[in-house]
Amino acid sequence: MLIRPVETADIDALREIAVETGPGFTSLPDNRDFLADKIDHARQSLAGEAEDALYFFVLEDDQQPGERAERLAGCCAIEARVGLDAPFYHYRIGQLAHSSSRLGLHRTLDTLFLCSDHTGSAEVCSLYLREPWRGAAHRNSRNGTLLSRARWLFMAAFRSRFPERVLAEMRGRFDDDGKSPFWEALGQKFLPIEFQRADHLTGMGEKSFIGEMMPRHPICTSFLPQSARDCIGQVHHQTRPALAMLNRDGLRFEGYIDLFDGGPTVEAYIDDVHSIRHTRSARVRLDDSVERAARPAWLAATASSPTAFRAAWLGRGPEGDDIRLTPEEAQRLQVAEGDSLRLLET
Amino acid sequence: MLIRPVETADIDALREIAVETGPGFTSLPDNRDFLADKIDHARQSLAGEAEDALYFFVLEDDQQPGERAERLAGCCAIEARVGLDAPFYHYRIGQLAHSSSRLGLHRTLDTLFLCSDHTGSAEVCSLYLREPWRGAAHRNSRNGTLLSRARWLFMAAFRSRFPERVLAEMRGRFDDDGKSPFWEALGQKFLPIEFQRADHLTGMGEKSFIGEMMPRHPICTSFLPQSARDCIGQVHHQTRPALAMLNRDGLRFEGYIDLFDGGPTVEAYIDDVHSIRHTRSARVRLDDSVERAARPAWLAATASSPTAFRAAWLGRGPEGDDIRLTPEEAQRLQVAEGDSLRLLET
Amino acid sequence: MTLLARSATLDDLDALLALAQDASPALTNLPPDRERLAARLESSSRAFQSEATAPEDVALTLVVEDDDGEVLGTATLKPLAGGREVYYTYRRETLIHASQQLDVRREVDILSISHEMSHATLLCALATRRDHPARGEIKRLLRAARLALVAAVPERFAPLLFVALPGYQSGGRSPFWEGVGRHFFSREFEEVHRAASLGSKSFIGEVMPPFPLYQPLLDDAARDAIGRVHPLHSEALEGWQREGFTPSRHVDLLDGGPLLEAGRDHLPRPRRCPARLRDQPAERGEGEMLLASQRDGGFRALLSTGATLDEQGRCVVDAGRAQRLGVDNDTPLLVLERRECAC
Amino acid sequence: MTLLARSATLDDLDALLALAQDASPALTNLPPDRERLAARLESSSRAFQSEATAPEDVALTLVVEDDDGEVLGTATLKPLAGGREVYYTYRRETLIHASQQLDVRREVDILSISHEMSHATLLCALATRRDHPARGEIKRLLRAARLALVAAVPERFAPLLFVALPGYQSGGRSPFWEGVGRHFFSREFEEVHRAASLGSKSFIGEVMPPFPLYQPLLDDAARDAIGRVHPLHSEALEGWQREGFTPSRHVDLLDGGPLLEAGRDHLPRPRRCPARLRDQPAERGEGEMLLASQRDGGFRALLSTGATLDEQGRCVVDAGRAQRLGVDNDTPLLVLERRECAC
Repeated sequence: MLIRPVETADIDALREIAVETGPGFTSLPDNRDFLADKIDHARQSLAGEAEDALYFFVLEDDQQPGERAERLAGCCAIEARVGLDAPFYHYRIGQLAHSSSRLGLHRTLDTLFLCSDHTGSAEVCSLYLREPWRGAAHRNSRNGTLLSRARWLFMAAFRSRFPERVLAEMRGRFDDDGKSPFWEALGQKFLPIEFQRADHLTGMGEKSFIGEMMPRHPICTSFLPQSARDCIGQVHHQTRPALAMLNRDGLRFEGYIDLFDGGPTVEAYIDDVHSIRHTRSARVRLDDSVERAARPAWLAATASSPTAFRAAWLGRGPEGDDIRLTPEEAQRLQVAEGDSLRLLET
Repeated sequence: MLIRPVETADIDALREIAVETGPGFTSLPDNRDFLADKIDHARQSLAGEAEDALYFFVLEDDQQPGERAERLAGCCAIEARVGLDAPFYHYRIGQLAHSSSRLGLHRTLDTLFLCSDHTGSAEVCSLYLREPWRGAAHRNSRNGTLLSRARWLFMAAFRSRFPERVLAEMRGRFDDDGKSPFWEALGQKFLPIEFQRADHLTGMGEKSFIGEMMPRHPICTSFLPQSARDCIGQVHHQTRPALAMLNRDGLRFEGYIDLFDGGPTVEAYIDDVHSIRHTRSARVRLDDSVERAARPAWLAATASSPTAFRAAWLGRGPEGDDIRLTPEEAQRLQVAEGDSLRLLET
Repeated sequence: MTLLARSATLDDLDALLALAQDASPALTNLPPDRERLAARLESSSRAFQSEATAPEDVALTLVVEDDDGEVLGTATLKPLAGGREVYYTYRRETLIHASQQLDVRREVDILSISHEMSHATLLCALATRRDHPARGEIKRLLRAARLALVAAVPERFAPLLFVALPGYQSGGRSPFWEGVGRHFFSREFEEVHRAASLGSKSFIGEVMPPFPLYQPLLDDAARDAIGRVHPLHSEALEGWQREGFTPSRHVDLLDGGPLLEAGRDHLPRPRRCPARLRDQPAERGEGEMLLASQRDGGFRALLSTGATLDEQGRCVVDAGRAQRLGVDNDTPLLVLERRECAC
Repeated sequence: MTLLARSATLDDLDALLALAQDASPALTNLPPDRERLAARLESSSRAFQSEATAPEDVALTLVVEDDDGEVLGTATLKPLAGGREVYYTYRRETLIHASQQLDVRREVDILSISHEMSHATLLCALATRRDHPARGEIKRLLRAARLALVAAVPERFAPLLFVALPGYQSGGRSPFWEGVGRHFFSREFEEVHRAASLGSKSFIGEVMPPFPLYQPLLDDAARDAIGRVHPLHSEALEGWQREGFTPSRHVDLLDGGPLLEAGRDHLPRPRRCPARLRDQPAERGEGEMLLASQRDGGFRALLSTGATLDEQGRCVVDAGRAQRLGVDNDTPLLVLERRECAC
C-alpha cells in the first residue's frame, strides 16, 4: 500500500470514490469537471507554492493487479490555506457575561458567533478509505492510519509551505433517520434548501449564500432545542475513530463548529502536532536480508521533493541514522541507497 | 530566598508593596481592608478547595535579618478560576468575512468582540519583585524566575485544584508620556473616568460598569487610529521579559486583549505548560557534604500539602529518584529525609 | 353618580397604596411601597403647581373619586418614560436575507433591544378598585383625562405618547418570558419585574445581550405572545384604540406585551371656553364631552353627556358638575368633544 | 416658455441617456446604460397604462419638456424602494449607556444598518440639462409633479415617501465613504456606487457587518458628514423641505447623505375639477397652482400662476396650457394649490 500524489489519470478512479462517498462527503462532489479541476490544482500545487495550494494524495494498492481504478484504495488531502478564495465560515462558541449586582446574578451564556477566524490556516481533509480495504481482514495493514498520518509526514517535510495552524472539520451528529437535529433547529430556519444541497454548495466552494442567508447576529445556544444543543461539537458515530486519531496527534476542539451540522473543528499549532514533532530523518540502506515484521509500526515518507512524495509502512525502524529497506520497499518509495527518508513511529 | 504562602502577619509588608507598585498594578490596590481580605481569602483557599480560590505567595529573603517587611522581596499569585464572582471581560480579535463575488471582493476584517470566554480558567498574576532584589547584583539569584515558575510547581503538585487552561494578562503598551493610545482611542470615548480609575475599579473586582458603559457591539479594528492598532496584543516594554518567560513555558497569545490598554493575554492548556510537563518528583536525602553550585538551575518545591508549600532554588538536580539536600536547604523547605519534592530544571 | 378625575395629592396616599396592593398582575409603575408612593405624590403635586414648559422627569398622577370623594382609581403620566434611566423595549424589525446565488429573498423577523421609547411620554400605572361596579367607566375616564391633560399642556409632554399593556399569559405564566427573558436572567419573572419597578433599570443593559433575537429561533408559544395583550386587558386595548392609539413596533422587554402609541399633536385639540352654570342637571344629550378645569395647580376632569355650548361659545354645565370641577360662571373650561377615532 | 412634466415613453430614450451621462455625481438610480434605460422606459409606460391598486416593483419615470418638446430633465418614482431587493440605509440611533456604579448616563450615537426603507416609496433619479438656464424651475416642476402623481393615485405608492440626497463631499471625495465604507469594501466609492446601481444590492448584506457603528469611533470628517448634503444639492434640500419633507433618521449607506421623508397621506390633496379653456393667456395671478391631467395612460403636469377656479368650480386655463396638458373644455383636471409648507 502506497500513498502518492493524485495524477491526471486517476480521474475515473476518483469519480468512483466520489460516487461511493455520496453527498455527505462535501469535498468530493460527484462532478467530473470539478474533480478534474481539483486534480489540476493539486498537480500545480505540488510544483509551485501557490498560497491556496491543495495537496491531494491517493492510497494505491500496489500489490493489486488490474486497472488503476481497481487499485485506488482511498484518498486524503491537505489545503495549505483555507478561506483565501471564498470565505471559510464557522460558528464559534463564545461566552457572554450576563451579570448584575442588582439581581445578584452572574453567569455566562454560550453564544454562537458567525466568524471566519480560521482564514489562512491549513486543513487536513478528504480522507476516505474504500470498503474493500477496510474491516477486520485489513486491520494489520493499518490503511486508515496510513492515510491520516502520511499528511503529517508531508507537512513535516515541507513545513515552509504551511502556516502556523492546522485544522480538521469533523462530520457532526445525525439521528437514526439520517437527519441533523442541529440543521433542523438552525440552518433550516434560514435556508430555503435541503441540508444536502447546502453541504454540496459549500463543498463546491460556492459559499456566498451563507453570508447572505444565514443569521449574522450572534445566537445564544440556550435558544436552540436540547436535541440541537446536543449536537454542538459532537461527531457522527462513524467519525469517532478519525477524531480519536486526530486527538492523539494533539488536535483539540477549541469551540469552532460547522454551520450546518454543528460538528467540531479540531485544531493545533502545526509544530505541536505529535506526528510532526516526532518525525525524524534517516538514510536509506538497501539490505535484502531484512525481515518484514508482522505489524507495520513505522511510517516512512520521501522528503526530496513534493512531486516525488511517497509514503508507506515499514515493519522496522531506524538504527542510528540509517534505515534498512528491502529493494522492494525502496522501489515502492522510489528511493535509492543514501537517500533521506522521514520516519514516524506510530 | 524562599517562596511561601502569604500569612496574616504579612499585611504591612504587602501594603508597602502595594504602595511601591502604584496604581498600574491592578490586582494590588493600596487599600488595607482589601489587602487583608485578600490574605484571608488566600489562607482559606489553601485550606479548602474553594472554586474561586486565590493562591498568593510571597518571596522571603530568609538570609536577611530584621523586620518581616524588610525581608519580603516580592509576591506572585494564582487565581484558580477567574470570572466566577464578577464578569471577566476581554476583547477577542476575530475575523469577519467581507466577501462579494459581485465585487470580486474577498477579505476578512479584524474585529473586537467583548467576551467572557475565559470564565473558569486559572490565571497567574500579581507578580512583583521589589527593587532591592532586582538588577545585575541579583542576576545569579534568579529571583524573577523563582517567582514566576514556583507557581507552575504549585499547580503541578495540586493539579486537581485547577481547571484545564491557564492565562496571564500582560500590561499593554504605553507611550512616552505614560498614556495608552488604545485607551485614548477606545475606552476614553465611552467611560467618563480616567484610565487609572477604570483600572483600579477592575482590580477591586468592581466591573459592572464595563458591561454598562463599554461598547457591547463588535468593533472593526480598522476604525481605530494606527496608534491604537499598534497597541493591540503588544506589551509594555517593562513587561517584555515576563512575556518572554511565559512564552518559553508555552503560553501563547490567542487573540484576547485587555479592554483598556489592549495588552495581550497569553494562555495554554495547563498540562501543556513546559514547566508543568517537565517537573518530576524526587525523594529527599540529607547530605551536608554536597556543594552549592554557583548558579541555581533546579527549582524545588514541597508537594505534601498546599499550606506547607515552599519553593526555592537548588544548585543541583536529582540523582535517580533521590535529591540530596544540605540540612540548611531542607530546613528552608521544611522537609525531612524521605520526603518528596517536585523538581524542575530551568 | 359623577366620576371626577383630579390631580392627586399627598392626602391620597392611603388610597393609592391600597390600589397598588390590589393590582394584579403587579404594575411596574405602581409599586406597593408607601414611601415611594408618598414621594411620587409629593413630586406630582409640585409638578402640577409648576409652570414647566418642557417634559420633565416627574410623574404626574391622577385619581378618580366618586361623589363622596372616595378614591376609586388612579393613573399616571411619565412625561419622559426613561427619565434619568432607560426605558428598554424590544423593537420588531424585519431583516431581508436575499441571495443572488440561490435566487431567493426571505424576510426574517427579529426583535431588537431598543431605547427609543425613553424619550416618549408613558401613560401608565392605571389601577382601579377591583370590586367596583363602575370599573369600566373609571378606566375610560382615566384614559380620557390623561389625554385631556396632555392636550391642555402639550408642551409638558413628548411628541409621542405610548401605553404598555401587560403581555399575554396562560396559566399564570408569560410564554414570552419563559422563551426569552428566562434565558438571560435565570430568575422568575416576578422577581425581575419587581427589580425593574424599583429604581434603576440599568441592570437590563448589563444582562441582556446587545444583539437582536431571531424570531424563527423562538419557541412557538413565545413567538405567538409577541405583541399580544394579557387576556384581562383586551378591553383596555380596545379602549386605547378608540382613543386613537395604534400598535407600535415595540413590545415589552419582559413579557412581550404591546406598546400602543399616538402622536401628541394628532390628539383632538380642546376648546377653551368660559363655563355657564345652570341649576338643572343636564338632559342626557347626544355627544359626550370631556370637561376639564385647571385651577390653583390642580387639574380636574369629568365626562359629561349633557354639556352644550351656547351661542356665546360658553359651555353650559349643571351646578353639580361645576362644583366638582371647581368652576363658577365664566371660569375657563377645557372642552373636548369625544369621538370614536377612525384612525 | 411653459415647462411640462409628463410620463416618459420609449421615444425619450436618447434624451434620457444623455441626461444620465451628464449627471455628476453619477446617480445610483439613473445608470448611463442604454439597455437598462430602455427597459425602464418600457416598464414605466406599461405601468402608467395599468390600473394597479397597490405599490408595484416598477419605476415610474417622468420627463420635463419645453415648448418645443425638447426633454430638459427627468425624475423617477420607485413605489417600493427595495423592490425584490433590499434598500439599505444607516439609521441613526442613540444608545443609552448608564451605570449605577459610576452614577453616569451617556448617550452614545450609533449607525445601524437598516432595511426599513425598502418598503417606502423612493423619489429618485432627478437629472436636468446641466447648462439649461431654467434648471431650478425644471427641478421644482419635477418635485411638484411627482408629488402630484402620488396625490393622484396614492394607492399605488407606499404610506411613506422619501428622497435620498447626495452626501457631503469635499475636494471630490466623500469623507463618510473614506471613514466608513472603504473599511468594508476596500474599493473606490465610484466602483461600489456603480455596482450598487446595476442590479442586485444583495452584496451589501454580504460585505457590511450586521453590527452598528459607534459614531464616537469615526473620524471627525466622517462623523460631520452624517446626514449632510452635497454642497451642490443644498438647493434641492431646501426645495424638498418646502414641499413638506423633513430629515429622517436614515442616511445613505455609502455617502452618508440625508434621506428626507414625508407621509403620503399628509400631502395636500388635489381637487378634481373640469377644465374651462379660455383664449387669452392668463394674467400672472397670486397663487401658484399645479395642474395635472391623466389621460390615455399618460400623466402630464405643469405649474401655473394664472389658473383660477370659476363659480362652477371649473378650472380656468388658457388654451396654450390646455393643449400642453392635452385637455379640452370639461376634461377633468387635478388641481393642487401650491403653498409653502409650515411643517
